[in-house]
Amino acid sequence: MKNKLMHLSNETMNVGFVKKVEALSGTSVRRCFQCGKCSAGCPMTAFMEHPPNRVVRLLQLGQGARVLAGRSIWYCASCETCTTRCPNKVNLAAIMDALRKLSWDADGPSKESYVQLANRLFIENIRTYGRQYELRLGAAFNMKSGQFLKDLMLGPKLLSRGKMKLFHQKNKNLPEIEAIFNRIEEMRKKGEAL
Amino acid sequence: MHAEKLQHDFEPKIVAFVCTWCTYAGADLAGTSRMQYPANVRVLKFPCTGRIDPVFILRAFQKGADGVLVSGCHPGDCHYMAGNFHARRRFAAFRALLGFVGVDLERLQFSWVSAAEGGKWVEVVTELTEKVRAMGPMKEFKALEDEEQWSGALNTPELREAFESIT
Amino acid sequence: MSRIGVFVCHCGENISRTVDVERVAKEAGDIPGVAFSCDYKYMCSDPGQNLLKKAVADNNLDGVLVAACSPRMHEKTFRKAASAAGLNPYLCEMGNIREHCSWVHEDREEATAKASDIVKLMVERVKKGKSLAPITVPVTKKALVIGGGIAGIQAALDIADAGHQVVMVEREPSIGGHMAQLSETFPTLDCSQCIMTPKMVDVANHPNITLYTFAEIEKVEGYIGNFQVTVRKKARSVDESKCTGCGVCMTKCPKKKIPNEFDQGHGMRTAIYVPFPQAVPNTPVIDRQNCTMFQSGKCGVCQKVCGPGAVDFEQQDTLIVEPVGAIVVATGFKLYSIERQPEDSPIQGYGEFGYGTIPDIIDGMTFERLASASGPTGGKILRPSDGKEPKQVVFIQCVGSRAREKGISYCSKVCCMYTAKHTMLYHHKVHDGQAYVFYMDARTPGKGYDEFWRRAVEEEEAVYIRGMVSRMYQRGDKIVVMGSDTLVGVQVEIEADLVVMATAVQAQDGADLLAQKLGISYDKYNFYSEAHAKLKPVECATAGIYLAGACQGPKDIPDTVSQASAAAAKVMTLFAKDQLERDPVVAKVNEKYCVGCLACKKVCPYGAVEEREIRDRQGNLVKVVASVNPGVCGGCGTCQATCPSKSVELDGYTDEQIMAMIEAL
Amino acid sequence: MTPGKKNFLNYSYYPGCSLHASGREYDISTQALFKALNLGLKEVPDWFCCGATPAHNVDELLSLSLCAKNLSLADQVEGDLAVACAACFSRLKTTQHHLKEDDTKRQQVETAIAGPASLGKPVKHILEILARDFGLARLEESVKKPLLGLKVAAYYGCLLTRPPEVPELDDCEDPSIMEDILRALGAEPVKWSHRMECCGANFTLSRPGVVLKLSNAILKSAQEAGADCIMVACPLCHGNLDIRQESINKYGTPEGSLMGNIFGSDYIPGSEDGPRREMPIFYVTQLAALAMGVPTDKLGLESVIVDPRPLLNEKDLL
Amino acid sequence: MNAKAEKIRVASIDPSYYQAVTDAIRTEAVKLLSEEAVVAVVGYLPGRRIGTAVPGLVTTPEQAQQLIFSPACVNNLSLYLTKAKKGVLKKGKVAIIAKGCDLRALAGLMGESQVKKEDIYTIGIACAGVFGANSDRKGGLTEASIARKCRECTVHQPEGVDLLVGTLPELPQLTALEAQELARLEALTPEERWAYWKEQFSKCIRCLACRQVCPFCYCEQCLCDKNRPQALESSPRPAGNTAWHIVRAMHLAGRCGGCAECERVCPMDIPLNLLNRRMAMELKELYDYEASMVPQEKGPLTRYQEDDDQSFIK
Repeated sequence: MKNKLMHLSNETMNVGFVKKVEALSGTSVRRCFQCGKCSAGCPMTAFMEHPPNRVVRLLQLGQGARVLAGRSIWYCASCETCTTRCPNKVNLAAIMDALRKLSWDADGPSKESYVQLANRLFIENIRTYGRQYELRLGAAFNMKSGQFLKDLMLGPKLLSRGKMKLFHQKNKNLPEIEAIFNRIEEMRKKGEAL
Repeated sequence: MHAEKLQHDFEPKIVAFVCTWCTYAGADLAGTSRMQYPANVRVLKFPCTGRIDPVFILRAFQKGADGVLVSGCHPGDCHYMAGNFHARRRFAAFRALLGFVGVDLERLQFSWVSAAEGGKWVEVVTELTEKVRAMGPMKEFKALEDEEQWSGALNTPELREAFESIT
Repeated sequence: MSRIGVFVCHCGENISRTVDVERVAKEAGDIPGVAFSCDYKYMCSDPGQNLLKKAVADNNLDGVLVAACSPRMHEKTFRKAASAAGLNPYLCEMGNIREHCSWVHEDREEATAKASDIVKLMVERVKKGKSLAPITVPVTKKALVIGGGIAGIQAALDIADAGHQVVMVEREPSIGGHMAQLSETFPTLDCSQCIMTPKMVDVANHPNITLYTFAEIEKVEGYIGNFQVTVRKKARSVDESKCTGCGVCMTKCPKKKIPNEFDQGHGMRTAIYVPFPQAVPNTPVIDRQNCTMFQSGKCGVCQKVCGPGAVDFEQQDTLIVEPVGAIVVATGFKLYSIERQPEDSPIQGYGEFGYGTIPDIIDGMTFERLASASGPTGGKILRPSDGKEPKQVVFIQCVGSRAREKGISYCSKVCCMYTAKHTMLYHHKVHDGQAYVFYMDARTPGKGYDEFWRRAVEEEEAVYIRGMVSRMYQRGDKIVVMGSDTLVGVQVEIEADLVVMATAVQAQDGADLLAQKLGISYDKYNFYSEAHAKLKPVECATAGIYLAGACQGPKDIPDTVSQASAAAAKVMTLFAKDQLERDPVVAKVNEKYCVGCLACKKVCPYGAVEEREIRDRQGNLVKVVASVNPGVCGGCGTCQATCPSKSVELDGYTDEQIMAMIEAL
Repeated sequence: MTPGKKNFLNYSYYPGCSLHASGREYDISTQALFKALNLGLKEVPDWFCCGATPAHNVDELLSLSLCAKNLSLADQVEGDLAVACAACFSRLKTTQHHLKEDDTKRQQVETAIAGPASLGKPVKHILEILARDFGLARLEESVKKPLLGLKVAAYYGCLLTRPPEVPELDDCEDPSIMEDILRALGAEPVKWSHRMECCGANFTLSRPGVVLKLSNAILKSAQEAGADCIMVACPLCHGNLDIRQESINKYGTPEGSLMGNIFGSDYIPGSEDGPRREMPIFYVTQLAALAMGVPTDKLGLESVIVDPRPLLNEKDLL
Repeated sequence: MNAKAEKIRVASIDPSYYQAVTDAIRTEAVKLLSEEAVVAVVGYLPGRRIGTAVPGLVTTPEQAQQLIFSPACVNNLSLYLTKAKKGVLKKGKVAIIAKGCDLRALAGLMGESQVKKEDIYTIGIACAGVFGANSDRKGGLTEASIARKCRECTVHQPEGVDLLVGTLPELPQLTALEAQELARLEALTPEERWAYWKEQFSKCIRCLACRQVCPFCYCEQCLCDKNRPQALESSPRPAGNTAWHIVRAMHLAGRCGGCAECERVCPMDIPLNLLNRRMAMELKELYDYEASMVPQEKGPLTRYQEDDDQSFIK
């Protein structure tokens, strides 16, 4: 995919996708002049097959599919270094957020999107418990991602030091949290929000 | 090929106040390019849109214009650096005022037409002419003029009463 | 009753094909005040013009309307003809029945009606027209050049060589500017001082040039041809008329450890000093902030050792008034600094590069001094922190430039070239060293420029890395440079001994204040604005003031010199006549009715409106009115549209003329 | 509490999920420190998760709505909102910033939380409260047991200062607030290079291998700079640097590689040597409370994985 | 007069407030005149009928004892520094009594170089409001008698004055009638608005009282009096009337301080301040400009910004 010939035409450039990314992230990809400062400072560049600047470049060319096919977006740590240093005020961290959302909405989970899986579970936790319940979060993630032994050694350590609780705390605002989730879903259904 | 000449019931009178450096030159370009547009427009040349006094627009309406166009250089292109910037504020205010006293602002068009935009000149003039043609004559100010002329007839009870009270 | 002549042109068939010119001429004859009307095949031809002249004479006409092509085409032609016939040229107008009528309409009836209307309108305009005489303004044939860098020097020498007097004002103790600091120049690598110092000496020796160094512009009054400039000559503490430039004072001065500005703070100087050995004038100046005598009253060694007795601790600033006719502004640039700036400053520093706290991260000008044979290291490339020869040098382009987020979005234009030059100089001096260049684009338009850059890459073995540096930090005695190569798509880390940043070119400090004194406009970066980006690139919108060099925008030496000579040519054009003549379409104030609200002054784009006091015979103030300086007025008429009582009027476009045209609609 | 007393400051308090779980010692020491400094701290009743990085990674609107709701809960308690966790701090501040700038978003959020977004309350990180509200001078005066001889690497991580327009805490590239506090406490901040590099907190669950690599670089840099320990102001940074330190120390070794293969996903083999010496990781509040003379059993020192007590004993600070 | 009963019936301003302001004005005026700090004080004197006041110029401490402040002090005194009484300023410094709305006019005049700040001494009044044009003045200032402009006044408390007198009494919340009327007109179609204004302007008798009373109509020759060229007809007929009021509103745009004196003096009750209010609203909306109580260098129509709104320009 990476080195495949790129046919450029109005049909193959998916401008609609880029517009969506821009709307979600509130930032323009056209501003980027490819200095590469984002990639230079990114702690995760080594893990990505498209370094951050190339992600923007591909978007400039309307090649959203190439971006989503790769793992780059799932390896962004949201550390905001790119956004902070960009000479053109391109909010790359927000672009990454937008790409992850669009990818997940369109394609669901994949091996590369473990992070998103963890994120989803994290959010599910909020909906169920109000606050994070780390034992369940860890366990559920390992189950769903099929890595049953991951971080197994840490569990007893944390439990013994009171850093992980076996039971969760009850939160009085749970109905309100549920309502927020529902209202957002409602708005999306009505097309009032992206 | 000549376009079929349409006959219209009403030919509006359009007055254009333009600056000499941009829009007048743009209209010249439309001419040298042999573009076609309705013959309703009468152009008055000014050095700059900054010179155009709102009173002129008012006067033009009073004197029978059905539509008025004010056009000058794009912001930043003013031959006099800032004349059009001042004009922009002046006309923004004047437009609001006319709107408030009930003038239909569709009859008053402002535009930036550069010396290179012969096409835009044609477009602006054509559009305004067609729009005003569809709206019909500008009756408001003409009606005021007409009301000034008292025929001498004592055709209302008030007039009669007033007349009799004098005599 | 007026006696207007109307001449309707056929323009071959260009007009007559769609406009019934005969009918137009006939209808024109029926307009009250029209004494003569006719049509003719080619009005602009000699017979046509003769027809006009004859008609004026025969019919005793007092105004002429030529209904033909656009006035932008032939207004001058017909006004000249009218003038030859004894009419005031401003009583001749044109009605545009070609570009605005015959060429854009096809229906003969409509076009003819419109042409008649145009004639009718324009006749009213001619009726209300006034005779106008060209405005003449006397010209003082002496020019002021502000700034003594290469731009100012070139402009001053050109004007002076043409035989005119020049006053040059330089803020620093010596002329020479930034070019005197450079080691070698691209693309020929000739020694900057070798070509610069002769010119500096020429300025000092030129009989037509008066040089004020260590001086600043205090005040500028007046207008084109007639400026009054007040120059503040700062107290030098050394009498220039007595000083022989022997330099004994400097050798004896006990304060020897003051960072030398000329060497970017890397060399040392004394408290009484000349900035550099070839300084012009070669007269020292006392840096009062650092002089023991001024700070504590004890010392005075320089005075004691000065044979001619030139040292004068009591010297005061002096103000000199110079009448000049034209001003060339050549104040140059300063370099952007990556240091931390106040939070509200529009320009921000580079925290990711350590805000200038890492000693071996230097800017390009410092590198010039390190590479210069007359510099603090005698031309050896030695890094500031420990004086060692750096073996790995990283150059970074576009530091500050093209960085919207730091507040500057423009390209500084010279950095690509001088960075390439730096890599060469480095390679020539440190044979076993390696130069790396982080660049975003290599911009090399210019004669021999791209070849020069390619030479740096191909022959001088500089490694160019296309990408920007994200962060730099000190690790041991190395500087870790974290960059990326966007062409490969990998991160790059270099442990550098020295980093040279090509920092942005910015307008000089105080450029905005000088602009306010001069009444010229400047952009948001404080670069001075030219009157027209393409056609008036050296003129300011304010008449009589011209721009040269980097004060208008980043520029290299050849461009600077070209612009300086162009500015000089503009000055010479102005000085070629004793009187300045200009179009009389200017505003005039009716002082009887003006109440001095000065709205006109507020809107005037030219600053042509002044306040004028009207006094009675006893000298009591009657009132203050606005007054338009015809030498400065540009003729836009914004003042008239703004004046509530219409007490200011633009000649050639009076309310009376315009109202008459509207009435005739 | 004595509300009438001069200079008495009251805060509402949003601890965040971690402080009630893996970062409990941060909570314990924060409470102890505020008490010692005579600062009021009242927990927002029934606050819930801010959504942290996962929420905005998945769904920005949800993230903003959760924070907005929490902000309006915080309005019930008097005083500026004190936040200890850098992630919560960043999310709450980002929400205020975005909703102030963007009317459309604000309207959407207000629909989601069925009420007005409350954006007026100042949200302050503990660091800000110590260095600005309480003040460095007063902090220095209040020290009972200066942390003399303790060389500390102050670790900021990502979210305390980035992106520049949101946290308004300090310079985004060259902050000094943590070092200033350390100096006030009598400790010696070391100059080091990785104080603002990312620890990879976002991957702690999903890709521990990433965390190992990034955190390794941080620990290594601190150790090279001669630090005895690291000070953090975020439970997530702490979690990575402390809980995973044992694995990090094995990073790059055959043992570590084997562990990675069994227990972690995508282990990236590296050649870097992990730091061999254990580095205790302190919360800013632990060190501050220690300097204020809070009894050592109230600092939650026993809860951390890398036991700091040997170091403190060595420096005679216990 | 049964003040108590009156108070109970309608919310009204406590008369002791006016007495306090009057006393403060007198004390200051006497002091200024006896110390010769000023040559005259422009203020209000009691009118011949009870419950009225007239503008007056006092030059001695004795006369100064006559100065008053009451809800009948409707006039905008800044007028007296420009037109007929302009000569006074030449004799020396003059003190002037100014309500918030008058102060905006004074500030405007300073910005237009008609009055110099150093030539005058401003005594600002914390003003609770004044009587409307045709109101019943017997019962003190009540909701029924307060001027329409005062109902939505934003400048009760003057700023930047040399001396501030009076403490504002508690002010009742009043409905903003003028804003309501503006909103009503805005909601009409252009034809309906035209009909409304045509009716209003047709009443005009061109007495030019509006011009006479306006502090900003200080031109020595008004555009409407000019006949070469004649920009607008000067006789009181519909076309000329309409043009006159449009031109006047345009000339006041960005300058009017909102004292609404034009509307007060209009014998035909044309709601002239609506035009000025509408222009002020527009300029606030477009350029964030509001008439200020402190002088500004340039008004909204004598300056510009490069990124001004131009959505109306094609």
